[in-house]
Parts: sequence; structure tokens; C-alpha cells
Amino acid sequence: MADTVLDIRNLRVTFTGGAKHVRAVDGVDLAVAPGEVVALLGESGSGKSVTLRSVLRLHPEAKTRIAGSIVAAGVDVMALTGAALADFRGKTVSMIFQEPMLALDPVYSLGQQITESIRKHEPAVSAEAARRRAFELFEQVRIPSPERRLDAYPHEMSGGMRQRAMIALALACNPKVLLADEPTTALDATVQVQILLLLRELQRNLNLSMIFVTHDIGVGVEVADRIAVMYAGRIVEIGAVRDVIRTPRHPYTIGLLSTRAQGGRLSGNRLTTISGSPPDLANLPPGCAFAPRCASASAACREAAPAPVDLGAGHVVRCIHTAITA
Amino acid sequence: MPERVNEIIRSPGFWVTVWRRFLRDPVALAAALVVLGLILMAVFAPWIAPQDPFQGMSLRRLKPPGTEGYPLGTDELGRDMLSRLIHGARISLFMGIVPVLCALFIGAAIGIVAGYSGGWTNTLLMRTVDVFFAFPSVLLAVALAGALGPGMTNGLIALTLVFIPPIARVAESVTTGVRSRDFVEAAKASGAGALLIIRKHVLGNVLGPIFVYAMSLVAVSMILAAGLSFLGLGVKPPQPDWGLMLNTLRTAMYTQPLLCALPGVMIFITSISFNLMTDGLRSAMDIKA
Amino acid sequence: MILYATKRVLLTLPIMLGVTIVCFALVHLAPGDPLISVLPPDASQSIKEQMMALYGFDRPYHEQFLRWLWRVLQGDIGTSIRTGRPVSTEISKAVGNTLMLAALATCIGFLLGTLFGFVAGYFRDTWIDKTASALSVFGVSVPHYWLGMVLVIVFAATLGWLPPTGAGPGGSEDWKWDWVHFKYLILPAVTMSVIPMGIIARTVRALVAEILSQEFVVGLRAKGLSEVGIFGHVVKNAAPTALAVMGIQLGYLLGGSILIETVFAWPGTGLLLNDAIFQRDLPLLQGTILVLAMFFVVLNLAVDVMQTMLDPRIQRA
Amino acid sequence: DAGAQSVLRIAMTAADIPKTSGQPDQGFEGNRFTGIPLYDALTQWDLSSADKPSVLIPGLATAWRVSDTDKTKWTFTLRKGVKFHDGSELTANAIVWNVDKVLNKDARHFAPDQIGVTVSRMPNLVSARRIDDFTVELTTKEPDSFLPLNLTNLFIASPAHWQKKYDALASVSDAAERAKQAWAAFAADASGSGPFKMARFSPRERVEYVKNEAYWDPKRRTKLDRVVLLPMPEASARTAALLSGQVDWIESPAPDAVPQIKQKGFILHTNAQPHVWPWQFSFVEGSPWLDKRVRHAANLCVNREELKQALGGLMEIPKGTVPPGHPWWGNPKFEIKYDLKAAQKLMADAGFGPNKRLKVKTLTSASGSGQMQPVPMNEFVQQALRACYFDVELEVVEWNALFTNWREGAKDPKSRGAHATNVTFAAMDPFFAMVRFTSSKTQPPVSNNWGHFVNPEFDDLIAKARTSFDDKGRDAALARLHARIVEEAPFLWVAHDVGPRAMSSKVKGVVQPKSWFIDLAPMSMQ
Amino acid sequence: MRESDNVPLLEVRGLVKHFPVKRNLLGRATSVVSAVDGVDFDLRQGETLGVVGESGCGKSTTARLLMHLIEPSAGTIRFGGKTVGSAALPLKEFRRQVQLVFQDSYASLNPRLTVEESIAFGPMVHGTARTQAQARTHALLERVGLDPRRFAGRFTHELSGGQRQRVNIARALALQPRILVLDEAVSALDKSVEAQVLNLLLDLKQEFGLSYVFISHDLEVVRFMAARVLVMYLGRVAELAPTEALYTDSRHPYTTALVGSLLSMNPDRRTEAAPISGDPPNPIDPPPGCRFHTRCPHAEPVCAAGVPGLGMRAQEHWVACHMGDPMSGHSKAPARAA
Ligand SMILES: Nc1ncnc2c1ncn2[C@@H]1O[C@H](COP(=O)(O)OP(=O)(O)OP(=O)(O)O)[C@@H](O)[C@H]1O
Ligand SMILES: Nc1ncnc2c1ncn2[C@@H]1O[C@H](COP(=O)(O)OP(=O)(O)OP(=O)(O)O)[C@@H](O)[C@H]1O
Ligand SMILES: [Mg+2]
Ligand SMILES: [Mg+2]
Repeated sequence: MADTVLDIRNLRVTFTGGAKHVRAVDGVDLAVAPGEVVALLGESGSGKSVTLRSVLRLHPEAKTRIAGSIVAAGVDVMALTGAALADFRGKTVSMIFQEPMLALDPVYSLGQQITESIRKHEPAVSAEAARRRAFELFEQVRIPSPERRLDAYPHEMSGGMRQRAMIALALACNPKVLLADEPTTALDATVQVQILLLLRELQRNLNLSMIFVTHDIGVGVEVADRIAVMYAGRIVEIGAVRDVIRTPRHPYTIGLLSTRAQGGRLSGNRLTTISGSPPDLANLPPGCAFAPRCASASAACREAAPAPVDLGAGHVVRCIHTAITA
Repeated sequence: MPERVNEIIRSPGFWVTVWRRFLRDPVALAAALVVLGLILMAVFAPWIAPQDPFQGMSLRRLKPPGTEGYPLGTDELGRDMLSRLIHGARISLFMGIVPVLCALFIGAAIGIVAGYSGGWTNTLLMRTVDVFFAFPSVLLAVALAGALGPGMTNGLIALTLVFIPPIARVAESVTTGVRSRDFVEAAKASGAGALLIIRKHVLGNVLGPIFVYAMSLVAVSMILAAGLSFLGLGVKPPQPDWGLMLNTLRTAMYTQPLLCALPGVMIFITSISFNLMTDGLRSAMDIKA
Repeated sequence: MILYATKRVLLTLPIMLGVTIVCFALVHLAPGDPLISVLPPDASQSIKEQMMALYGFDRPYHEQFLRWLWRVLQGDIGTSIRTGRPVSTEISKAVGNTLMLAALATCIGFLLGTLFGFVAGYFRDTWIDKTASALSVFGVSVPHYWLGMVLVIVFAATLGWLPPTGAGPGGSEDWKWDWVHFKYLILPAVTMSVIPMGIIARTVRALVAEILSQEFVVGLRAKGLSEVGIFGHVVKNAAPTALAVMGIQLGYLLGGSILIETVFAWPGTGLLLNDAIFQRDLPLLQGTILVLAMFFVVLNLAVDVMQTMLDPRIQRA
Repeated sequence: DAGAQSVLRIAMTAADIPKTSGQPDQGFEGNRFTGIPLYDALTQWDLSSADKPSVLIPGLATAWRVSDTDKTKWTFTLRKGVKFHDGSELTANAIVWNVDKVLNKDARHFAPDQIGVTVSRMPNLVSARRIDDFTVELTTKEPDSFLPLNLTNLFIASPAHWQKKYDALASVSDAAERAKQAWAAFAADASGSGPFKMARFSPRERVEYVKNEAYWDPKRRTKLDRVVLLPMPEASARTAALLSGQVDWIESPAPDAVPQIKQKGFILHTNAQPHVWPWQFSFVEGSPWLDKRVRHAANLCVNREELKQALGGLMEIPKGTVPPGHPWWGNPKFEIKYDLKAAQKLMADAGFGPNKRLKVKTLTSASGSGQMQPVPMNEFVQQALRACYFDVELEVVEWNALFTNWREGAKDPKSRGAHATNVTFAAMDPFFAMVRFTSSKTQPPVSNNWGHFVNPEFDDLIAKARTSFDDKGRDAALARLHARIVEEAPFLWVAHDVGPRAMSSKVKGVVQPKSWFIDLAPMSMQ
Repeated sequence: MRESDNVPLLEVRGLVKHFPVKRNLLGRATSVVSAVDGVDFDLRQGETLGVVGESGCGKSTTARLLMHLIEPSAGTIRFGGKTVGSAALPLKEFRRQVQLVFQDSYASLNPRLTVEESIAFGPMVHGTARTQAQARTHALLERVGLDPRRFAGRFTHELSGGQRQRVNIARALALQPRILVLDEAVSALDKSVEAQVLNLLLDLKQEFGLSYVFISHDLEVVRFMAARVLVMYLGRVAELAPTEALYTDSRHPYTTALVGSLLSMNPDRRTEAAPISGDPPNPIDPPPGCRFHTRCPHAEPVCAAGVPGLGMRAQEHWVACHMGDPMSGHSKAPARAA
């Protein structure tokens, strides 16, 4: 795609710290257009967060091997070092975390954390101006009585308010790309909707590009333009939301969609399940990582990793049996 | 009735795993070997020591290390330094380990009871413990030993009293932590009584950390016990004790500095070995799923 | 906050009472004659009894305790049997000296300890960490009184650079903060700083490693903070605990200075305690232990309140 | 200016400065450093010779005699023109006042904490009475010829100076409390009549003296500008202080450092002291020492030459409680020496041998004033006695406990069944040297006849000595007593201390007499 | 219908639990969390009762109260007609009838015990011989889909989340209880594993004739599992109704909001407005009256004034809302029936 703000090519991330090397991400390609929201979906441990964090180069350098290319808003992220990397982070691309309680510094007030970010990237801004901007951001994310909340510490706020503050912090320096790592998983259903809608609105108003990591297909459907499904460090299926939801082609996606205990239509009956459990990333089988759990797997699946199959309209699947799943 | 399956694959238990992890830590292993060596040295002192540690001769006083027949020299009474250091391991290790063990029994009992029962029992026990905790340990040890008078038994009593409060506190907090865990609730839900729960579910989870904590006090206890002897409040002469040897050799500090330093070196080696071993054990026990 | 502080103070009262009981009981556990320091062994029985009555040692224990406690509450912690000087003046001077020593030792220990701890925590599992950790293990393992002796042998007796003992050429009353006097402080303070150095280094290392492993550090990186900026956050997060540890270490040094002060003849509370024990000066012993223990209790209290003030996470009520 | 001053800095062995109020504690080190330099007594020791035994000479009293009719009444004639450091004059009232301070409970300035040391050293003194301005009458409980010797311990403090301190405390209402505080103030700013005046007192750390230009005895007017006394209980710390130039003089250097001290050009002074380092035997039922052969065997079994070598020469080999040549020596028939054969034979006679060893238990301490090096020395004795079939068990108790037990006696449970105790003593006056160990009247708890040595013959000898008021007769009686003591051997005599002190060669005019004391006055600094 | 359907297996009446959170200097509680504040419901033989509500609304506290793991501040629990803790039904006896499965599968297994020991513990407490208890353990492991040969000797940390939760279920079943309380038992699992465990629960229920109290904040899962659903809000029951009625015809504004928060799964019909704003209030100072009135779009002064009672509004459909109560004085309340 010509028009991308974020272009990830053949990303491979290997953690070398432990006794065994863990290949958490194994060849991810992902391009995000301006103003586009991509939902990254997958089971726990499939490499969603690792992919996301790679964009900001947040992995500990000494214990990580990272290969491939990442270009964000014209910047070659892999080539950044030191101060340039620090300037890039939070300014061009910023991030929202799953647990704002853990991701915010507990001993600084929210206001301090936001002004700190602003003044880091725009040293010319005075402390007062920064605080005013923080105040506006709080209004923007609809935190009630924002003036008072600026001086609150994270533990003094409820979950939903904390997540709003986290979003305000991420938006503080007008980034082009927002990375959201399961920002609503820890929230109650009623609050989750509020945050999702808020994010969608902000994204639209600010024309942000966004990668939105989630477990929950429902959430993906709610916010995303495109959905990418990850399994064992690879994107196994990617496409427009409608295509992936309505005509999933990868057996894993199909399984995932059918395991949902959705609505009363199935009530009391058994659910379809994906048998077995997710693979051990330190000991991946050679071929398709999903083969051991796949009902339609053949010998060929176990030999080599399947190449991406383009089904048109940007719907790409890594499965050699797309004919069967159609 | 269903059949019992017999050929079960058993995972290595917690302590086996800890042991294996421990064996993989070279520093801790080396430290443990040193400790083992010291303990063996203490146990077999009469057989290992080349000379009688009490038999001195004034004509060969304060010979420097390396003297013929006295590889580590002789002390202020002409007794063989090597033999005294070997025999000294007995009392010094004893004074390092026994008070901690006694305190471990008493302190763990207090802490576990307080932690598991909570409420008033807890308040009563822990406030009493706090009173003793309100004394810096050296002060308490010195004050007790000073009040009771010097001697090994008094030293033991003093040190035991010093170590009960910290162990009780650790035991209490660990127990309180375990008590609120879901598996204890589950055991209660199975209808088990308090004693059974403590035995089966609390002790197993609590003793490890308490034990490791107590282990870390052994080095402190050794240094403190030697310190008491050094002040003249601990072991009485002519017992070979490293702290006391340090004290009695102090007058020869200017003539035979190397010789005077030896007992201190032994204390240092022992305490650092214990510390490194404890560190190793602690990280070996830190098994994350 | 004030309510919290009041509450903490009130909760400390029973402990203080317990401490007084222990202090009183301690010296009455002591075998031997309480008047040994003023009565030569050849004094006759009648003189002895007369003196026992004069000092009130003939009364029942609980009565002695209550009288003693009553006087303590009025600020009178007794009179040294041997010298006839009020225990309070003896102690206040000694506390001053020990405080000077302990404060310097805490500073050295704290500076080095924090440095080693930070370095080790930051560069976890590298050779830097190993070196710094080795130093801290050394700190907690070395018998400091022995180290003191070794330092005296090296720097005083052999090299002659520093004086071996005492508190200045003119004694502690002539103390001045100049090099001539400061020289006397160096060896004891360095020796004394070794343990807090080790403990603080270990605490800080664990603390820093723990903080660095927290998610919010990733958050800080993600918002573009440099390592220096992150360092600031780590410091602020570590500060309450680190300061509390330092406070308690200061307390331990104040109360546990006896070995060092004996080695260096430093005229502080430790030496006073040593004298009191070996001269069997019971009021002095009692008073010194009481003051030191109370000091420790109050310090703990202060540390606690300070920690609460520094750490916004702790609920204050 | 400071540089031109001659300052003598001394490290004492005491852990604290001995009391400065006129009745020093800390044993004789107290008399040595805070008694004799600051104060005078009615009588004093002649410390001017290193060779002759120190004898009694006039001090503040120029003459004294016992009444012919009533042997409990003594008159002392006072020296005229003596002034205290505060300028007040010494008169008979001052003597009465100083006696009252320890003996008259109703006196305003009664000082309970000074009673102990004073009264026990003058057990028979009862009261003092002014005859005229320069004559006082002292009364004893019973006739006691030792009184003039005892009076060396009664240092005379200035009543006027004390009164000033007392008057300054008008705010203190309780009289006893006020007196107590006045004494504390006096101790911090003492006033006696000695050759030195107190210049600075810093509790537990140092006391400083300057010269008393107006001292009455021109021979003892000092050239020293200033004397600084520092308590340093650790032998090694003292040694370090000397070697590093922190002090000019240390008492009892670490024996092992003596060669090094000498090699570095410091001077070691020693001289035999009237001091005994003994095992004092128990004569309680069941004690193995009841057999005189065993007592003699022990005394013959210790090679004291070797011990002396082990102590770096810092001891004198004893022949009795006092040495031959002393007026009290008396030529005992039993000679204390090393004779293993004879010792073994005596033991064999007593029924012991290599296969029938004798178990004895001795109390000692790890440290203590005058104890020299108790542990090594006792271990040495323990080993020496092994050759004579003794199995010695050493029970090391805390010094104060040992000391307390000294007057509780061998029968007391706190003696833990010991058969001997190892408390060293000073042998300067006949009571302390001999009487208290051998009189049936000094059995515990009265005094230090720890072993309950009871023998009517000794009681007679003692009574005779006490009532011989002419010096010759008294000394002869004491000599008979001493000879009998050596013969009966209620002690194992091990050593005499030599009072080693090391000092810089800059200290001049040092005379170390055969005494526990030393006079600072004639010294100077180069 | 069997006759046991008529007598509820479990009757809960007026259950209240207050936790003291602040104490004054004398140790008296000055403020309390009313974690559960008057909960009534019945559980019938063989049914699954779903319990939903936002975080902190007292679901877990209710579960623990049901088990008598904590003492209720007020209220009674009757099991099979007998009051729990009375002479007729001592606690220990009751406890073998009701068992609990927790959300955190890791924390609810003793890390120092093997799977086998954990499961056999309950029966052994109740006097079963070791060998027999082990035999039952193996059978149960088999039943929950874990090969006893491979899993009986393992420790907690050697199991995956789904396996651990199966062990927990086996542990709960070892006492052959009649009721299983599942407190967020599947919330921590991945969707694919969650489905496996849900299926297992369905099978076990059939096989052992169990009744479930199924606590979850996932409305989808509750809808799938439960026959009736209890909605809690800040320690109180908001609504209790048969599942379909609740999801399609909710009567309480909170339930409506909750159901409205369900995500559509339809990219063409995305949620446009949040059905409700704000977070649930702090249970330390719960709002007076109806606890929901601070967030309720229909709130009126009466709502802050009086606590709405739980009333039957339709067949088996209980609601605690002033809008449903003709006597309340709420403007939207139905007119008083004649
Ligand atoms: N720093 C690290 N060192 C070693 N392994 C890591 C590290 N970070 C992540 N991993 C491993 O990489 C794999 C992918 O992790 P990742 O966090 O991306 O999963 P995820 O898809 O985000 O899962 P979840 O939904 O649970 O957040 C996991 O197996 C994890 O254990
Ligand atoms: N032991 C306790 N002491 C004090 N407060 C408690 C205690 N246990 C629970 N609470 C409080 O009671 C309220 C209800 O807690 P409970 O755990 O029952 O909620 P829940 O509905 O299970 O929430 P979640 O969905 O988060 O598990 C909460 O506000 C909680 O903080
Ligand atoms: Mg993740
Ligand atoms: Mg819960």
C-alpha cells in the first residue's frame, strides 16, 4: 500500500533471555493506513503485545533479537537510537495499556504525568501551559471535574477513569499512530462500551491510525476497519472486518468465532471447541503452527509454514486449505 | 468403586525442584560446599585438628603463620592456631545456628498461630513481639547478655530472644498472606478444621520462606555471637571461639597482625558463605509458573 | 494526616510501656550486687545494707518499678551510682557523639549503598551487578568490629595516616569540624557504614529491579522519556522504602554502636553501655538502654509517618 | 601559647576517669591519678625512690601519736600554711569535715557514694574532733596501730569550695539531693591541696590538670604545665595511642607489643609492686586444699620463670606475700620455688599419683583490675599443675561476680563448689595484705577470708600486731605473721605485678617506686 | 416435574455482609463496606442460576457467604429446608453439599501439593480412606478430561490455565456435592479453552445431577449457561428473572444498560451510544435509596428517598425498581391496579 503511516515488514522477535529462545513473533507483515483502525486478535501468548511493543522498540535490547523493518510516519524505527528514539516514542506513536493501574506511575499525580510527557516533547511549553493542555485533554476524554482529577493519583480513581486518563496521556503530544493493548479487557461491560466509543470518536476526530489489540472479537468488530488474527507469532488471517467475521477462511478464525457462547441461540447445547491448547513458542513445530489442533490438517501442513494466500480485497490467509474452508 | 490408577508419572516435588535449581547456581553451590566443609570441620574437629587446642606452651607463643609445625602459627598462649580455629568452628557455628533454630521454632510457632488466628490473639502476640522488636538487635543482645552475665548459655538465650521477634514477624506476615489465599478457603470449604489446614496447607507454604529467612539470620547470629564474645559477654575462655580469639589476640595486634586477623577471616568466610547460600536458596525457591 | 500521626503515636504508647518494663526487668535479671560499683568487696554487711536502703534497692520490685517509671515520666532517668552524675547528662552527651558518628556512617553507607544498589538493579545480571552485589554481600557478611581492627592496623598503626581511637585531640567536648578532628571520625564511621551499605545496597537493588520490572516503566518509555527521566521516576518510587530502610539503619547504628565504639574508644552510647555493663552501674545501664530503645521506637514512628507522607499510595486516615 | 607548653598525656587502664571528689574509685589507679596529684592526705607514701620500699611519711600532718591512756585516740598535728586550690586554708575543721563526709550520716555534706572506698580502707576510724586550728583528734573503734597507714587513703578536699557549690544550688529544695548535686559539681571542678589543680573535666573522656604554683612542698612543685589523663581500658588501644603519638605514656601496655614498643624507642618502666596474683584456697569441709602437703605441692609445681618469660618479663617471681628484704618478710621456713620432684613427692604422700588425679576447681575472671592476664595465666597454672596430678577446672565468671563472691565466701552457692578463687590484691597495708585473709573475724560476709581459714594462732599474731604501736614492734609482729602465712600456704602464690608503663623518651624525671603509685610532680617534658 | 422441584434446594434470605474498613482509635469500625446488603434468592434442584454484575458489586462475597466461609452480618441460608449451621444441618455436613470453584485457578490450588493430593484432600477430611480417595481422584481426573497417569502427580505450576481449572472442578466434585458455586470460573480462560470448560460443566451437571450458582461478569456466558439470572448492583439484587426474559425484556434500568452494553458482533450495526455513563460508585458510601439512582436515566427524587423492594413483576420475574412499583410514586410507575 502506498498510503501507510505504519508499515511493518517481516517482523521477527526472539527472546533470548531464558534457558530456551522464545520466538514470540515470527514474520509479521502489517500496514496501517492513515485514519485506519486495525484490530489484532488472538489467544493469549500469540504475540500481539510483542508485535505492538516492537513498534516502539520497547523490548529490552540485551535480551531480544528483533529483525524486519518498521517504518512509522516515514521514520525507520529500527534505525532509531537514543534521543531520537525517545523523541519518536509518544510523539509519533503512542500507546495505551491494558491495566492503567499498572501502567501509570503510582507516585505521580495524573496531571504531573501528562505535563511531563508534553514538556518532554515540547520543551518550549511552560508548566502552566502544559497543565492547561492536560486539563483540556481531560475534558476531551470526559473525565468529570477534570481540575480536581489532575491532582489525583492513579489509585484514587476508578478503573474507567484511569483508562480515560491513560488515553489522555497517550494523546498528549498529538501522535499519528495510537497503539492500544487490550485497553478494555479489565473493564466492566458498561464501562467497556463507554471507552470503546470514546476511542472510536477520538480516532475519527483526530484522524488517528490505530492498532487495537484484543481477545474479544466483539470489541474488534466494534472499533476496527480491518481485523488481523494472530496465532503463534504469525498473522494467519487479515482482512476487512466484514470479510473476516462473515467469511473466515482460516480454520483457527473459524474455530474462534464458533467457540463464542453467543446469545441464546446455543443456550444449553454444547459449544463447538478448538481441541488441544496453544503451542509452546519455544518449541514450535515446523509447519503450520495450528496444524496439531486443526481438523483439516494434512501432511503438507506439518512440513512447511503456509504462504499467504490473497483472497482479494485485502483478505489474506495463511492456510493451504482455503479451498476446504470456503 | 473406581479403580485407582497405579503407574502415575510423578513430578519432582517442590524441594526437589528447588534443589535442582540450587545445584545450577555455581556461587550458591560453592558457598554451600564451604558451609558443609565448615560443619564437617566442626563435627570432626578432634580428629582433624593436628594438636590439642587447649595445650599451650609459653615458649612458642605468638608464632606467625607458616611456622614449622604450626601452619597458622600459635596464639598468645602458644596453642596451635590451626587447631583452635578448627575447634573454634564448633562453638562459633553452634552459636550461629542454635539460637536461630530455637528462635525459628518459637518464632514460627508464634507467628503462625498469630497469623492464622488473626483477631485478638494476633494483636496480643504481635504487640508483645513488637516490644522486643523495639530494641535494635545488637542492643538487645548486648543488654540481655550484659544483664545475664557472660557465658555460652546466656549468650544463647540472649540471641534466641533477639531473633524470635523478626522470625515471628515474618512468619506472621507469610501466614497471613497464605491464610487469605483461595486454596485455604477451598480447604475450609471442604470442611477441614483449623489444625488440619495449618498442617496440610499452611505449613508447607509457610515454612519454606520462614526457613530461608531464618537461614539468612545465621550469619547475623554468628557475627553477633562472636561480637558478644569479643566484648567479653559471650563464650568464656579457654573455649576456642572465633570471637573470643579475636578478643584475646587483640593485644597482639601490633606484633602479629596477620595472626590476629585469622579468627575474623574465619567468621567472615562463614558468614559470607551462609549469606551466599541463603541468597541462592532464596532464588532457587522463587519458582514462577 | 494529623489524625494518622496521632493514631500512630497512640499505638506506640503500649510498646513504649512494654519497652520500659523490659528495660527495668533486664537489669533486675542481673546477677550480683547492684552496688558493686560503689562498694568495695571488703565493705561490711552493715554498710552494704545501709547503702541498699539509701538507693532503694531493698524495696519490692513492683514498687521499685513504679517509682522508677514515675521518675522516668518526669524526665528523670536516674543518677549513675558510680559517678553520682545524672544519667541524662551522661547520655545526652554520648547520644550526641554517637549521632555524629552514626549520621556520617549512614551517609556513607547510604551513598555507597544506593549507588551500588541502583547500579546493580539497573544493570541486572551483568558483571556490574555482580560486582556491586559482591560488595553488598561483603557489607552484610563482614564482622565489622574485626574490620575496625584491620583498619586500625593498616591506617593507624602501620601507615600512621589516621588516629586509631578517641574523639579528637581534645576529646569530644572540643569537637570542631576541621580536618584535625574529622580525622578521628573517619575510621569508625567507615567501619560502621559497612553494614548499612550492604543492607541498603541489597534493598535498593531489589527495589530498583522490582520497579523496573513494573509495567509503568514501559509506559514511561512508551511516552518517550529518556533513561534519565525514567531514573527520576525510579528514584521517586524507591524513595519511601529506601528512606525508611535508611532511617531504621540509623536506628540500628545508634543502638548497635557498642562494638565499634569499643574498638575505637569513641565516647558514645555504645561505650557508655559497655562501661555501664562492666562497671555494673545499673541506673546507667537502665537509662542508656531505655533512651536508646525509645530513640529507636520514635525513629521508627518518624520513619513510618514520613513514609506515609512521601508515598501517596498509602492510605492516610 | 600551646606549643611552648609542656603537656604530659597519659592513657590510664580505667574505663572511666576515677572519681575526682577526693575518694577515687577504680582501685589504686584512682589514687594514683586522681588522688595523689590533686590531693594530700594526712600521711603519705614516699614515692621518691625506685630502690627502697615505699614507706610512710608525713603529709598534711607533720606528726601524730596515739594517746598513752586510750589507745583509740590519736592526735595529728597539721602542717601550717597549706592552701587549697580555691585559696581557702587548711585547718583542723577541714579534716573533721572530710571525716564527717563519710562517717557522719547527719552531716550536710555526707556523701554515700564515697563511703564504700573510704570506710573499707579505714575500717576502724570512727570520728574526728578539732582540738585547735592545727590539731585534730581521730578516734578508732578499737586500738589499731594500722591507722596511720590507712590514712593515706583519706584525701582531704576543700570544704569551702564544696560549700560554694552547695550555695550555688539554692533552687534545689531537697537537702540530700542538693548535697548530691553539689558533690557532682565539686567532682567536675575539684579543689584539693595537691601539686596539681584540676583544669578541665570531661566525663568519661579526659581530665586535665595544671600545676599548683603554690604547692607547699617545694620538692614537689612541678615543671609540667599540663597533665592530660585519658581512660583507655583496651591494652591494644593504649598501645596504638602510644605508637601513633596520641599519648606520651600508657599504663600496662599490651605485653605482646612490648618488644615493638621498645624497638620504636619508647621506654618501659617496671618495678615490683606490693601486689599478689594468687589462688586463694578454700578450707571448707571437703576441699582438697585442707591438706597442707597438697598446698605446698601446688606452690612447688609452677615454673614461674617460664611464666615470666611468657608474660614478656612483666612479672616478679613471688616468695611470699611480701618479698624478702621487706620489713614484714620474717624468713618463712617454706620456700616457694619450682621443684617438680618435691611437689610430686608431696602429692604422692597425700595419696595422689598419675592414676589417681586430684580434681580441683578454681574461679577466675576474664579480666579485671589488677588481674594482669587472668586467662592465659590461669591456663598456664592449669597446665603446670597437670604434672603434679591435678586436674584443674577453671570456672571463668564475670569479674564483678568474682569480686562479689570474694566476700560471699567459698561456702556460698555462687562459688559453684570451687576450691580456690583467683582475686588479686594489693599488699601495702597489713590489713589488706594479711589480716583479712587469715583472721577468724574476717570470714565472709565480713571481709575476704574467702576460704574460711581459721586458726587461733593467727588470731593471736594479728592481735599482737594491731596493738604494737611502735613501728619496730609492729613490723616484727607482722613479720611473724607473714612467715606463718607462707608456711601455712593458704595461697598458691603465682606472681607479683610490676606495674609496667611505657612512655615516650620525652618524659623526663620518671621514678617508678616499689609501689602501686607514682608521683607525677617531679616529671617534666622535653 | 419431580417433586424436589417444589422445595428449593437452597433458600437465601436477607443476606447481609458488612466489612469494617476504617477503625477509630478504639478499634471500633467507623465505616463499613456493605459488600452484600440484603440478597434473597432460591436455587432449585438441577438448575443453573447465573449471577451477573459489575466489579465490586458483591458477587464473590455472596459466593463466600453461601459457603459459610465468612459469617454473614445478617440473613439465613436454608439447604433442603434445614437452616445451615443448626443442629439439623451442621456446617461440616453442609459443606460437603456445596463446593466452590474460584476464578483464579492458580491461587485456588495449593502449590505444594500434587493434583492428586489436592483433590483427595476433601474426601479424606470427611473420613474416606487414602486409597479410596485416590481412586476417586483418578476417576474424577479422567472425567474432567485429564489423564490421571500424566496429571495426578503434577504440581499446579506445571499445568495450563484450562487444565488447572479442570483440576479445580474435580477438586470441588470430589466431595460429591449437590451444588457447585462457580465464581468467575471461566473468566480467566481464553475463549477457545473457555468453551471446552463450559462444555465440561454442562456434561458434569447432567451426569451428577448438580445445581450451579454461576457467577460471571460475561453476560454472553451467563446467557449460555443459566436458566435464571440474578443481577446484582452494589450489594443488592436488582433483578432476578428467567434468562430469556431478562435478556429480552429487562425491567430494571440497570439490567437494560447491562444488556445494552453487549457488543453487537455486527460490523454494520455498531453501538452508537453508551447505554449508561460513569463507573459504579464506591461501596463504602453507597448512594441512599435505590443504589442505582446516580447513574439511572429515569431517576427521580423518590429513587434517592426510598429503597425499592424486590417485587414480582411478571412470571418468576423479580425486580427492585420504583418504576415497577405502583406504590412508589415514581412518575413512570404503572398505575395502581384495581
Ligand atoms: N520479555 C519477554 N521475554 C520472554 N518471553 C516473552 C517476553 N515478552 C513476551 N514473551 C513471550 O512471548 C509470547 C507472546 O507474548 P505476548 O505478550 O505478545 O502475548 P499476547 O498475545 O499479548 O497475549 P495476552 O493476550 O495474554 O496479552 C508469550 O509466550 C510470552 O511468554
Ligand atoms: N475482606 C474484605 N474486607 C473489606 N472489604 C471487602 C472484603 N471482601 C470484599 N470487600 C469489598 O466488598 C465489595 C464486594 O466485593 P466482591 O469481591 O464480593 O465483589 P465482586 O462482585 O466479586 O467483584 P469482582 O467482579 O471484582 O470479583 C468490594 O467493594 C470489595 O472491595
Ligand atoms: Mg498482551
Ligand atoms: Mg469476585
